[in-house]
Amino acid sequence: MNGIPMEHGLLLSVTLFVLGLIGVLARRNLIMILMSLEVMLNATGLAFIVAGARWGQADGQIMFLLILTLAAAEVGVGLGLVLQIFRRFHTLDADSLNGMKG
Amino acid sequence: MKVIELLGWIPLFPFLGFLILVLAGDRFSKPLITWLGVGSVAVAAILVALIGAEFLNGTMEPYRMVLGVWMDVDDLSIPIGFYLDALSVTMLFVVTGVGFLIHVYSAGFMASDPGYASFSAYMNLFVSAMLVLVLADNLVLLYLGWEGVGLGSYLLIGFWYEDTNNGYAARKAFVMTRVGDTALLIGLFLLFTQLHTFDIQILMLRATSHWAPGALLPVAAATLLLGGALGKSAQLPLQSWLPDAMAGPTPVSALIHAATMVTAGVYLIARTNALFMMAPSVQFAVAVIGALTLLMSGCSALVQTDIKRILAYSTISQIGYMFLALGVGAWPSAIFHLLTHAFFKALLFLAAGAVIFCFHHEHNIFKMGGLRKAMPLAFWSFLIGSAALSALPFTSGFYSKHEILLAAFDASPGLWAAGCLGAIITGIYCFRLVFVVFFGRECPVIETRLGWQMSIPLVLLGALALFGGMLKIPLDSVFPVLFNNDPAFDLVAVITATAPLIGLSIAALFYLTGTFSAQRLVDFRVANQMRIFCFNGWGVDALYGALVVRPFKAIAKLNKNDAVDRAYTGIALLSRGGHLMASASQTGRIRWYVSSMALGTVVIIAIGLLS
Amino acid sequence: MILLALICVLLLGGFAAWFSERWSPVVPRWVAIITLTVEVLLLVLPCLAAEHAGGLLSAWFAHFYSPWIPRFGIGFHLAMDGLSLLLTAMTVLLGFMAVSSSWTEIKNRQGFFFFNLLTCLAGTIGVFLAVDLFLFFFFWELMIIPMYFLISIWGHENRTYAAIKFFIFTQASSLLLLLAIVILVQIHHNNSDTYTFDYFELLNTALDPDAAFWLMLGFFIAFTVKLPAVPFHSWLPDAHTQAPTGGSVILAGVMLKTGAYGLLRFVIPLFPEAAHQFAPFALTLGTVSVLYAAMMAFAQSDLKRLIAYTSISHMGFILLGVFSWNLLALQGSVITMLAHGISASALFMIAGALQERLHTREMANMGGLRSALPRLSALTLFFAIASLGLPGLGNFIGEFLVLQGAFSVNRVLASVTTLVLILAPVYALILIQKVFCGPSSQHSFLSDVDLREWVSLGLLLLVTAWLGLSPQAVLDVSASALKQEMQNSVAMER
Amino acid sequence: MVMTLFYITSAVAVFATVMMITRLNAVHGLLYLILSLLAVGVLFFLLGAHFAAVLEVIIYAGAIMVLFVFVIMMLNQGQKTLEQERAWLQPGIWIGPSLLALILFIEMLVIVVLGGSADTDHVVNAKQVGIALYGPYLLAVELASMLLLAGLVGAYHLGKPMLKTTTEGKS
Amino acid sequence: MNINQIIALAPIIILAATAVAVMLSIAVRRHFVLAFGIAAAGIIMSLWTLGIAWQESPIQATLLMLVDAYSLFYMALLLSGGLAVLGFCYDYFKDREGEHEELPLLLLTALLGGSVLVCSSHFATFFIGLEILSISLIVLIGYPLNQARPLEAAVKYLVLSGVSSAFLLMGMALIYAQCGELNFNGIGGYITSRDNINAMILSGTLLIVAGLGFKLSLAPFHLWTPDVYEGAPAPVTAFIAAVSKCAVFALLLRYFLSSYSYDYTPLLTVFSVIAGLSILGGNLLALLQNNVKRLLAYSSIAHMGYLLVAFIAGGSISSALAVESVSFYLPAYFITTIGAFGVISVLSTPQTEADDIAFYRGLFWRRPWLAAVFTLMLLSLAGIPLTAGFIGKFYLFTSAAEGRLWGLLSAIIVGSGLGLYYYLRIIVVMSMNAEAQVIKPAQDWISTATLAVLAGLLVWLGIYPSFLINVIQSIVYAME
Repeated sequence: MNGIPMEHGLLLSVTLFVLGLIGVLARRNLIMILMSLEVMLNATGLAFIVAGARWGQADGQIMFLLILTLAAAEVGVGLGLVLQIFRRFHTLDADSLNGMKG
Repeated sequence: MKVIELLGWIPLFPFLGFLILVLAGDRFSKPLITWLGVGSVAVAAILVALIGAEFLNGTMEPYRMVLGVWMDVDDLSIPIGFYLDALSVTMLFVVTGVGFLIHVYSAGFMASDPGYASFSAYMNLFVSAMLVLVLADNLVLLYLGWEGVGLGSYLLIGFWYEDTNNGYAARKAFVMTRVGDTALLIGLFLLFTQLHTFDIQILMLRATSHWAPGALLPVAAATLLLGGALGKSAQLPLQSWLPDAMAGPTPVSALIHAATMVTAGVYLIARTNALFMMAPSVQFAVAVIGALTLLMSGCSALVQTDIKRILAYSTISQIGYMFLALGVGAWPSAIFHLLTHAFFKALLFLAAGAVIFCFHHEHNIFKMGGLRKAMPLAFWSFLIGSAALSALPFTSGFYSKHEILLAAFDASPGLWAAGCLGAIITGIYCFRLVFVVFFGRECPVIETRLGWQMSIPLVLLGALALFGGMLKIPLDSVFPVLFNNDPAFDLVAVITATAPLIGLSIAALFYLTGTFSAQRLVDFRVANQMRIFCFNGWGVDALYGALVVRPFKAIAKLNKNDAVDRAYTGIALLSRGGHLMASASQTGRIRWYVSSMALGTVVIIAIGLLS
Repeated sequence: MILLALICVLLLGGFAAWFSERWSPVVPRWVAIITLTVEVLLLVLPCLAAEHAGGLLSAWFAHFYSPWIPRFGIGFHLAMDGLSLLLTAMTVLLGFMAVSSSWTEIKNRQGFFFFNLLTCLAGTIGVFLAVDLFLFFFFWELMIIPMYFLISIWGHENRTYAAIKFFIFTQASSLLLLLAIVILVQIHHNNSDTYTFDYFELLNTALDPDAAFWLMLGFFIAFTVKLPAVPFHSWLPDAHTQAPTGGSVILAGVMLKTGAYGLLRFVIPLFPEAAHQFAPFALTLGTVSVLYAAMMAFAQSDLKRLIAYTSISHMGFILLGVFSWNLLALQGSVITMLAHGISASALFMIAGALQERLHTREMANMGGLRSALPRLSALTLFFAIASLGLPGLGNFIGEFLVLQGAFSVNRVLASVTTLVLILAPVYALILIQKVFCGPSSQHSFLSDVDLREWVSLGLLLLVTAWLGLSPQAVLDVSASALKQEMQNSVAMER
Repeated sequence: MVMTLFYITSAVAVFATVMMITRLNAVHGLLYLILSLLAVGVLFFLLGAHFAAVLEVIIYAGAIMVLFVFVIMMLNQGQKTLEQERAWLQPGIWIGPSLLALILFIEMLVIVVLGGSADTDHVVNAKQVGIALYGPYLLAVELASMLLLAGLVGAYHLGKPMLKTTTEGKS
Repeated sequence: MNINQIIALAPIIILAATAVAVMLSIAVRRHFVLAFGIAAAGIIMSLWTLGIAWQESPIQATLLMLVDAYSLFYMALLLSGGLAVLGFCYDYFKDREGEHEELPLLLLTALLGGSVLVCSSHFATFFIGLEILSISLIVLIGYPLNQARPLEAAVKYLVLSGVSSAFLLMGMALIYAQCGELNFNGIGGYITSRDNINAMILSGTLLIVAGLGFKLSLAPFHLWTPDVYEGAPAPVTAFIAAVSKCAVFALLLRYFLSSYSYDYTPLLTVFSVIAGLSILGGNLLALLQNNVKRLLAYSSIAHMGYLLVAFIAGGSISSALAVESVSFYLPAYFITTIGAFGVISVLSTPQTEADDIAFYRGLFWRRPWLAAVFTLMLLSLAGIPLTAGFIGKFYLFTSAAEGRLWGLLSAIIVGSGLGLYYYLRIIVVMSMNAEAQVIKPAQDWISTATLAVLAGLLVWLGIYPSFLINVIQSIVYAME
């Protein structure tokens, strides 16, 4: 039906992955970090879909489903944590969370 | 049972005396201590007399007695064995005889000292060790005695331990002689490695049969043994401990540093004469060292003011004569001189001790004077001793020294000349001492009465010093007879005999009649510097200080905290630095942590792809 | 069984001492004494048995074997020959001394102290008896822990540093040992397809020269650190200085000997060719240790530190002796082990006695003690001259034999080593001088040696003199063992 | 046609993601993220994964993002936050992460290119997915439920209001 | 799914069911003891069913899971560890305010995740098990909501674990894209069928390694470790340090063995670098650390490095010995770590976490038994005889020497030398004299009993390791 080369799909996935990584590294706002993390996870999902499409198997999509589950669980827990953090520290600055070091 | 089988008891008695005294001495009363200390030596002396008589009257066959096994490993077998021949008999007489007299003397001299018990014990230890030394049939046992006398000497020099200087002198004596001992020990190793035995007689036989004369090995072995002898006998260049050793009580100086221990080196060389004859160059070196030493220390004795130091330098000088004798192959003469020297030097020391005793430990001769009348016994003893020492004709010293000098002339006129010069110098310092102390201005004497313990030995030794020259020791059975000369060279004999008289006259001109004044000589700058140079023992101590002692101390102090440890501290510091650096990476920041993960991933992928 | 009992009795005694603290702080020491007495009886028994069964002359006269970790062929294998008998006997003797010197010095937690002391002895005896390399290593490590506690709990002012340094040095080096053992076993496994850690099996492992060299080095470093030889010695002065007297006695008297024992028992028999190749270097190291440590000893002002450095110096002789590998040198090493163990322990006990009385180890603060402590000073003098190698005392026999043996192997090094005879009086007499001589000080109220000190030091004195005057008995006991070792490694001989 | 669509959508996804990570305002970022997710959903469709595409839109872009919206609104960050973000996002801060990411990207590029070329013209429809899901992957589904349970309980616990008496710990 | 498979999976099913049961019990009535009781009962039951599952093993339960002796062994380990941690948690939380009933539930799910991991033979279970574990752990770390540090730690763990999951998934995707298989054996088939090293598979595996490296806290993915260890409540730290790492490592080994990834030598190079860095870095970091929890965190980095050495050796020696070494080292490490953190947990009070080294001053004289147990644990970490750690180290040396990994061996030796220093420091501090401090009286019977059992095991394994060795050998035998 289509002729999208696998490597192009993978490259897109890698691009998104890397952009997500940049987001995690560069942003200090915890919510933005979580969002960037979602981008990374989503990118891996895309990679699985691309791979699944190459082999014509359902496994790729199932892996995507599992990633989706993970994303949901992680966002749930993560946002709960963000709320607690904001209540306690009154900031979302990831860098200010350095009470333990050394 | 023959008396000779009691040989093993000779060193044992003094040793038992030592043990008893050292273990329980401080609980005994003074007389008991005296009886134990003197008695044990006396028993030994009696045994020596009996055995000696039996031996000398017998066939004079060397007698060997093995008491037990000391060590027996592999091919190394060291028995506790004693060997009796004319040489050891002579030495036994000296050690026990003179030792006994000095013991008696010290019973008076040291009676009031609180440490009398330990003093007696140490003396006994010394005598016992010396007896082992002379009786040993193998070199290791000899070394045991050798070190034992060193220990005894250390203990006795430092006997008055409250004065730090005495401790220093004692340590100096021990360490310096140890330098020689070390050479001796290495020599022992060399001998055993090559000849596979320590037994002296077998060793000498094997040395002559296995080695060629003048070859490297005998030369090396003889050199090493010589090193040991130099240390113990205070010969150049290891002589400087002896004057300092005078810090000990005077009987100690008499016994150890005049009569017995310092002659151990002579005994060793005489004992191993076969080896030295295999190494003519070394033997010649012995003679040269003897000659040099006798001159140098004679000069030093000239300028000393401490009565005991004068005698100490004279001892060095006299042993120099013995070395000279050994070096020229006049073995019996060396031992003969050893014998007579033991008499007159012990006598001199004991007389000096009496003087010092009476002056309450005053040593400076220029603070004495005119003692001739106050202390006749001391004066006569001193006079006889000095005469013998400077070898005035018909004293004991004359016979022995005369033989040596004639033999030296045989070997080399140069050596003979040195010996004669030495004899002149000896005459000067001997009589300088006599004239200064016993003639001239009379000094107030504090205490002149000598107990019988001190008088009797003086008398007996005086007799020996005077007539000891008549003793004929049958040493020919021990030593190879090399030359057999009647005094053919009359001129030489005359010069040799008159040399001490010249010295005597010079001393008289300076110190008795006052014709010349030493003070005036000192006014010359060169002369004064020479005086100081000689006074300090030719700067040997200073040289050692600069070359060895001070560098060693400096390095030791510098390295007190151990440079090697610093290396480990370095490792510790390195780890600490690593820790601090690594710790700095733990910033506590999430984004930094993510970066490290990302970086790590990048790196491991790179490694994976590139490898 | 007796061999096992030798170890177990000490361990049980240790626990008993620990628990007996509940009743009274005095009980643990008596428990320790009783334990050691039992130990003596146990030690006499195998001798008698051996006498009965063919004499001490057969090389190995007692065995105990029980499988332990069959997966790797590891067995609980103990055996005793003359060498281990001598060292075990010395361990027990010095155990008494350690207890004696801790009698009044240890004032808190006596139970735990004696527990550590006895377990330390148990570990050491285990080391001397184990003939399974794994078991050997097990005990090797085991003896360190109680010693570590002895130093770190009951030590002096700088104990933490010293204890940690001691532990790290010995442990880090023993890792090399473990590694070498493992590799050796693997090579044996590759050759014969069986895993075994048994000493007797491994003796005949065929090794290629390179491997043998590196393995030998692993063993060598571990043992020379323990010995210790320069440059691995720097833990020892600290450990000795800071340890309580009992600890110093064990450390100097017994524990250092484990290193020497290891060299003798394992390094050369297992790797004769490599050891031969390595011998010049090892001999040099021995010489350097002897001289360097003697010089260091002279520089010290702390009494225990001085004695510690003399230990290093004496241990250098053992290195020299072992790597000379002839019967003379080996016998010399054995005697040195015993004689040094005794004289150094005695000196440490004296240092402890002085410290107990004066509360200082600094020699500058002493001086003139001879009038106050005449007996102690006489005893010190005796052990000082023993340690400077005076003939007639034990140390001389050892050093003499070592040097004589070494001389036939390497003249230059042996001669250079002999120079220590000059340095030894320098440090030994300065000790006497600084502590006992000089003007009488204000310490006149000090009490001289009491009965306990008399008995223990007197015993050591007798042993030292006996070793020096009649070493033949000891030489006979060790001879067969040493000959056995030499047969196992003919290649080491030239 | 499909190819063209693919590239255009890809461009949209990349653009949206770039915008998302650079927005100062979290809500703007979130909107871009949704855009990106939608674009990826389209890509899924193009790749023949219709079921996944639907889930992407409904769950990812729908449900999960709503959570973010909730939280952002709960925290109610205003103008102050914007300024803070501006202060945080100095241009320099991008350099390091971008470099790192660039290297990673290049590495991945190499890897993907080295992996060789392959086509992806397989449609895997929902039925196939369903069969696989409840066949061989049954356990995975069950485990996913446990994952969600853990997430649920966790979110519930973490969402609890703070206790009144708080101890600050030691920091 | 047939009945045999279900029986084989019974332990896991029971864990899941217990989790649900706890949830239901919470829904009905919040009761601290009840919740813990149910959880404990569930774990014990699960442990008991391991025996039943053993009869069915080895069995492939669908494509996703493989229940064999190996996985059952590790499951038993994890479950026992979980039980111990549950005990510590009980004492740790019983006096604290707040609602703690979710805690056993989350512990159960975490254990479930771990059990799935050790059974997994497929990327799906690999991934999902890991995530169940991670999500549970995030919440467990941040569980005490009234303190700052746990929250901070939880956030750190959340973000980093998210990133690492992303790496992991990317790696899996790459592998899948290349070989079309998600099953370990399938991947192994692909790898063995081709001679050349495939870049995509290699990099995929490397990304997986990065993801797992985070979980195992291997350098350079280790930076989170000390912070999380410090922040998390002590029992939870024990869980992270022991259970989670053990499960992940078991999985890593299983994956490498069944997918024949050992054939990819560049991987071993990478592992060597990681191992060396971890050993040196971990030990250096711990060197002067004054916080005991952080110190143990750093030491765990080093220990994972050691373990990795045995793992790397698997590339050149018989896999049997490598598995044996790892399988001995892990239980030894497991007991030790749980014990050490158990002691910290027992000493902690609701007011203070016992993590400052000053707190341990004189512990020997205040709480001798506790101090003795802690000393034992530290000695075991240092690898001193009489403890299981020594036998573990012995195994390590054996396999590394057999594999001729000289470089890594020297790293181990250097690292151990450094390690001794900081372990000893704690022991020294404990043996120092200290004025009596007011401390929590010993009333934590469950924890105390657990510690006693752990210490006993440690010594037993140290003196008589043959038992465990035999068990492990039978496992290895069963695997082949």
